[in-house]
Amino acid sequence: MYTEKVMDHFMHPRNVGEIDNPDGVGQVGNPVCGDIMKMSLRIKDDRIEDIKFKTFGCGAAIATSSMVTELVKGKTVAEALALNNRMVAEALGGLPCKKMHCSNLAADALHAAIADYKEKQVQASR
Amino acid sequence: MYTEKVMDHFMHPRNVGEIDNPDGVGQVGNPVCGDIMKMSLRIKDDRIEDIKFKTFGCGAAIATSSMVTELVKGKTVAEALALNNRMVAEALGGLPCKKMHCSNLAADALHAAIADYKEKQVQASR
Amino acid sequence: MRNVYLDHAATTAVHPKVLESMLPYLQDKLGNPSSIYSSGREAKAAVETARAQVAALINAQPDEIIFTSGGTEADNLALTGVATALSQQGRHIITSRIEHHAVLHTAEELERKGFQVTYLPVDPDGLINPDLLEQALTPETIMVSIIFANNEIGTIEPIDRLAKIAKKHGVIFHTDAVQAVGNIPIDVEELNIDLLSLSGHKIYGPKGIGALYVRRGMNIKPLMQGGSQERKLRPGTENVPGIVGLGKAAELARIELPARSAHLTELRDYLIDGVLSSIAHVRLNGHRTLRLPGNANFSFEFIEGESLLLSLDMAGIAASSGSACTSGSLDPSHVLMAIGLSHEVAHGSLRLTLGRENNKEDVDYVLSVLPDIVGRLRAMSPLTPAKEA
Amino acid sequence: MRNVYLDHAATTAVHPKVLESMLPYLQDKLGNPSSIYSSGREAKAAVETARAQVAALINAQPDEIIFTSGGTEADNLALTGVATALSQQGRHIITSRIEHHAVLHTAEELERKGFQVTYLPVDPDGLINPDLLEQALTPETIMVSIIFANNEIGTIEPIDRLAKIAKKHGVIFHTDAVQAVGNIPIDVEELNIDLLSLSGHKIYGPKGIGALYVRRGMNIKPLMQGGSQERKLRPGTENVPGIVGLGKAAELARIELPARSAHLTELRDYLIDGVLSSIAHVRLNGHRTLRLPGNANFSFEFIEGESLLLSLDMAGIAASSGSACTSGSLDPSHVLMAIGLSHEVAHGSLRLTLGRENNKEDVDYVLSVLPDIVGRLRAMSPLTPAKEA
Ligand SMILES: Cc1ncc(COP(=O)(O)O)c(C=O)c1O
Ligand SMILES: Cc1ncc(COP(=O)(O)O)c(C=O)c1O
Repeated sequence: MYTEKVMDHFMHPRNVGEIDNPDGVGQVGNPVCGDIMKMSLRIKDDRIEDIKFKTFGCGAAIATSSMVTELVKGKTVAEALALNNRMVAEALGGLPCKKMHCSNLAADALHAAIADYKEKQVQASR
Repeated sequence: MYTEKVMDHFMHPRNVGEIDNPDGVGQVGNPVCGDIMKMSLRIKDDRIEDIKFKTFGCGAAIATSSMVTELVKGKTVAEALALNNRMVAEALGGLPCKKMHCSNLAADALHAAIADYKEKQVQASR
Repeated sequence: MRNVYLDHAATTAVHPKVLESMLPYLQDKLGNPSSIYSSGREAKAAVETARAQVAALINAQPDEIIFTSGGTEADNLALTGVATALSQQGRHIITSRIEHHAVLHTAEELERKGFQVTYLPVDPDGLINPDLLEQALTPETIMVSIIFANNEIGTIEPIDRLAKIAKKHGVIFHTDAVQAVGNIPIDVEELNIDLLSLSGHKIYGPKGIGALYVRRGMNIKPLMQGGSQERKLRPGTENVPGIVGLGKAAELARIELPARSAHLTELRDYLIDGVLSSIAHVRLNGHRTLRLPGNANFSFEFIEGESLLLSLDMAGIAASSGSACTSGSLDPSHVLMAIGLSHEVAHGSLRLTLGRENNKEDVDYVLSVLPDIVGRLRAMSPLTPAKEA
Repeated sequence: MRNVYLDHAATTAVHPKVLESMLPYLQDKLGNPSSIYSSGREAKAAVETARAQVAALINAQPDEIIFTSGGTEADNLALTGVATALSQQGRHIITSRIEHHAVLHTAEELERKGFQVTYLPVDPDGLINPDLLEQALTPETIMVSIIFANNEIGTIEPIDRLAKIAKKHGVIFHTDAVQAVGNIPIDVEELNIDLLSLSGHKIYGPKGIGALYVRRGMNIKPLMQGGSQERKLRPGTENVPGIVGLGKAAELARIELPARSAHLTELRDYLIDGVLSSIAHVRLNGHRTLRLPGNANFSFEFIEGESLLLSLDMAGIAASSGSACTSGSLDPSHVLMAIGLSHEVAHGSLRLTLGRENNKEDVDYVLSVLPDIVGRLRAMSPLTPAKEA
């Protein structure tokens, strides 16, 4: 059902956890649908210095979360914003059809965290 | 499907054929339904001295015809008239349900032959 | 006594390689294909392999194959499923007078539900005239269902021309190919077939499994409700061993088709020639050449089919008849009536259907016992003319 | 790695004796039971033996058993067949919210066809209150269909009381006993059951075969049209090996029932106690004692079922979940919702169903790996309270 890469990220997820005093936090999904993803970021000089996730959801949800953290760590905020869910699925060697829509939300969680970071910056600069 | 007795009468039918110059002949059934039975009789002193049959039909039709000839040979006309299809089936150790009505006409053929015999007697006595 | 099985149109023996393919799924491989753990995924993969094997036999795509419990269910699903889905577009269906009961009785049931059904007649050889189909089509027609090759008389219909006519008029074309599949080449693309029924146990596969080919994009409703197996068209836990067996049977049929067909055609012609030349008052039912490789169907005048079958059985020969007596109904086969036989002649029919295990010695054996059996029954029959008895 | 199969409610392995009984019919015994020659009659006799074996398991008469292609078809035949036959008498049907999809979706389809359906609720343990059935009955009610024991949470319904109420009101009573048959004693006479569905592959029999018990004299219409097999209630060439296998499975189930049930109950209680005592934030779904001998169903808070199944699979354990992610639908199991679980808790459900091959070591193995798996997933979950992670 899942590719080896998906299974690898599911069994050995990268960057699980929460960052203390994060620069941005984003959460998407809801328990009714069975998937919740939470990303927290530390950003320095417009780069993602650290990123961690927590996920409630199926194997695909956990693997996409893990993959997103790997893909964007060290990247600029702009580069991170360019990442979308389809690219995450591709990086994992593909996802089963029925998982493409329900569980592939990790890029959304990342974007939500970046939005939170930008909001905080605006507030701080006031 | 069939009892041993039915199969015996089917494979070794008694009294197959036609009597020359019979005292009575009866035929029942029709080709549309798939069964035709013809009985011919020689009667002497109100007794069935000889009886022969010809049958177009399934195994049950042939076996019941054969059994009827055995049951009534040597019997009086009155005794022969008392025979009915149910008794023939019983003498064969039973017939499958679906054969009870369509193929169990041998007693009817016998009765038709006896009716023919009586008619001929009435005409002869005129 | 020799035992000769000549009822392959009724059912065939499971091919040893088919059984071999099924055994693991009857023994230790027990996953439910809908489950996500390893054995479930393995079962799923086996089902998908079988789907591709069945598809390949008729040049379809794997996702166009829906597994059912047999030919009957495939026919019911095709007719009822399309009629229900398209009832807003029209309520007229065209079929033939020589369909298997699975199609015929389903069409009658649809009539009771308010559909109109035209039953095309056939000529004395059992062939449907494509012009009659052309004439029968109306703007209300939503579906045409014609048997590919008849199960009793073996006649192969001009499916290419019939399906082309349906296509020209934008009407769905279904064919009951239960007897044809595996015996003659079928290419659903080339033939413009939209739906096709097939059954495992007619092609040396297991009983209780069949398939409906459903062209992509077809609008069709399921017959049953339940789980979402088979793309929601056929609920119920998949019959994994049955499906795997059907797949293997389809693969073998595809590979062996030319050889099987040549072998059967040769035996069939030898049998037909032998019977016609050794027994008088006999007629061959069905078309002489446009017929299934393994099918021979005769009518023996003056005698009745069941007594013939019983006598053959005593001689170790398994066969079939269109006689009413064997079916438990009062009428002889509707197919034999449709080709214009009288009741008596229809009652005296005998179907001998050859299969891959049969050989020339089997046919010789039949030819050695049949004349005596027919003679014996004719001697007993009141219908036999005096000079023949 | 140890392999532990704990998904017997999804499908069971064919019992070796069942396979043994089927093999002759998959090898050389090839008759079609409708044929009159010897091998056909032999096949017919084998089918009738199986019919008696199935009947004996539920104290029915052999002629009250109709073979189908599985539990799904039996359910569809029961509901649609009775509704169609009795639609003149009334158009109201009562069922429950925790039926299998084969009943639930058929009921919904009947609603689309103009029937009214009442779906009885259940209490938090999954039990139906017979008083609610009494209240739901109207003069229009023609049929009640209640699952005997639920396939997800294992709760056994008070069928005796429910069926008695239906009988008192002269209403047909059907029960989907696919999970109950063979696991708990069932006597259709004593319980006043009119129709009962069962499936082969849930009782160590083959897939693709099931049966519907239909009380004598019942008015019911077939689902499919075709040949006149199964007293005209189920057309199609009989799946002889499947039927023979189901018969054997039923016989074994009847003989071994007390032993199987005792064995499973002991293992189940050991498993339930072990999980509840070693893992926090866990709830047992379904009634604690009125449950199938082999069923355990838990909800683990803060985690999702599919990730749990995947992790168990990596540890060699095959199980099932009511999580939406495994079914491909967006909603979690309707059964878990019906007993009042929140979406999160329903998503975190795990069903472990034991079978005859399982032993205490299997349960010990599960108990040894499950806490770590749950702990690991909880550590990853944003829903886990900080103090638990
Ligand atoms: C032409 C045709 N259609 C349909 C069927 C029904 O197939 P099954 O018996 O597998 O349901 C048969 C066989 O009996 C057949 O010969
Ligand atoms: C309670 C219940 N009813 C019906 C079914 C359907 O049975 P089958 O999959 O054999 O069609 C199942 C099993 O999936 C079940 O558990």
